[in-house]
Amino acid sequence: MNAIAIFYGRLRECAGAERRSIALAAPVDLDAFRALVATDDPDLRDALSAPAVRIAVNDVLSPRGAEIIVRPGDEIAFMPPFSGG
Amino acid sequence: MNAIAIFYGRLRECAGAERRSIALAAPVDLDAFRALVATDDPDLRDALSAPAVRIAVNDVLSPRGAEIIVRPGDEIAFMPPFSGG
Amino acid sequence: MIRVEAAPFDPEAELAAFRAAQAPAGAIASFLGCVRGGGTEALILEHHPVLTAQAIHSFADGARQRFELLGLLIIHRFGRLAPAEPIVLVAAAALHRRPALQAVDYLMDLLKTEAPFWKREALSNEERWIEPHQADYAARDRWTAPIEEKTP
Amino acid sequence: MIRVEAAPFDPEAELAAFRAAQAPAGAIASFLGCVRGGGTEALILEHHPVLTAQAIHSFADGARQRFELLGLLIIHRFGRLAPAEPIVLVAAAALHRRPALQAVDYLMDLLKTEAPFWKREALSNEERWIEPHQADYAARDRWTAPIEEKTP
Repeated sequence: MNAIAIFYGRLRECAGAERRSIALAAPVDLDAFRALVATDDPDLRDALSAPAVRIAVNDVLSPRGAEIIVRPGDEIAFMPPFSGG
Repeated sequence: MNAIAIFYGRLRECAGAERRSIALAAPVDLDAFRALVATDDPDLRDALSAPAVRIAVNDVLSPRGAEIIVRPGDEIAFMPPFSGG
Repeated sequence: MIRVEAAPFDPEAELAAFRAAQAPAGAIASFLGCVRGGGTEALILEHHPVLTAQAIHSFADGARQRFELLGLLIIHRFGRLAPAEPIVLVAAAALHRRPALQAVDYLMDLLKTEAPFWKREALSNEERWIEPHQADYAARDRWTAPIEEKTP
Repeated sequence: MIRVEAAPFDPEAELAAFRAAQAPAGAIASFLGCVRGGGTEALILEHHPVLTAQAIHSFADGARQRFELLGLLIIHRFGRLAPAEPIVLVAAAALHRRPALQAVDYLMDLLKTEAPFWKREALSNEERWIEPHQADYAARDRWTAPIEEKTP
């Protein structure tokens, strides 16, 4: 089964795509998921790991610093700093 | 010659008139002028003497607490607390 | 632009004209004060024929000194106003939001306490003079610190 | 009323409708943010299809808790906007001016830093992502004190 990484804002530019589908057999933590998402792309991995990046799991915003487990079937949004108004 | 006292807001109600013309032969200080304006009307005299009352001499606002001399020909505006907006 | 006038005004039309008169400004803050309902039959505003406009011009100068503004609009009525009628409109245009918002806040505090207006409320069976509250003077006094407010 | 939408809006028409929908409110504060001129060809705003509207609703709830409000209007666009086009309109109605002004100030600080939007500026020869400045975060942090702001 897969989990989906969705990229917003300049992270989409870093990833060169709006989303990536990642084969996932079992739950992994966020670090491990980022490694799978950014295989062979250390710049993207760094960008996804920046402390300012907010994460949403299945359209629910995770609190800053929360421990996140990614399960098969999840959609994980990577969101750079918000900037409305 | 005369000096004119002009009353604004509720001071006009206290005075029962928009203005009073006061015969004045020589300059007097504000206290003396108030006494002339409010002859036989201690309520009006108190109202004119309240610290919140602002004074304008010939359409120039006097700074709070300034010493004011009233000269024959002057127009002295008595203004209760401002309340715009 | 500063106007002290007896005639009613259309606040949204004024805001549209104000916005159109700016180069693309980024930020426009505004405040509109209207006569409240709830028992008031009318609000009667007196002004001073010379000092009122003078005072408002000096507040506008103060706002331009304190805040980086691109444009300023102040309209204040006098006379007899019915419930819901606009009394005062202040709008400030700036490149950024904070100076625009602060300028409006500043100008309203001064208009409330330092502009020579006197107002009374006509209720069904009496008239009542309205004076600023302590909170209004306290709000004004927030601005008496030395000028150092120019925010980016 | 809260709207997150791609279509352009007419800010003064929205303000007129908002004012008409209030009982005579006394005080209406507003803020309008527009695309600045000066080299920008367009501002491109992305949003999150679920989280953006959710976040703005939660800001509105926070504003209603903090300030005595009678009504609230928030409109925020996404998509590609030309110079001078309105991006965001916030308006707050209240009995008194300070809660109305503070609510607008509060909501703009949160929209700038906590609403899931991402924006980039298209210049003549490049595109540039825009993120909040330190001053925006500092402005937001003014509101993190415990809620005790209900002013008369």
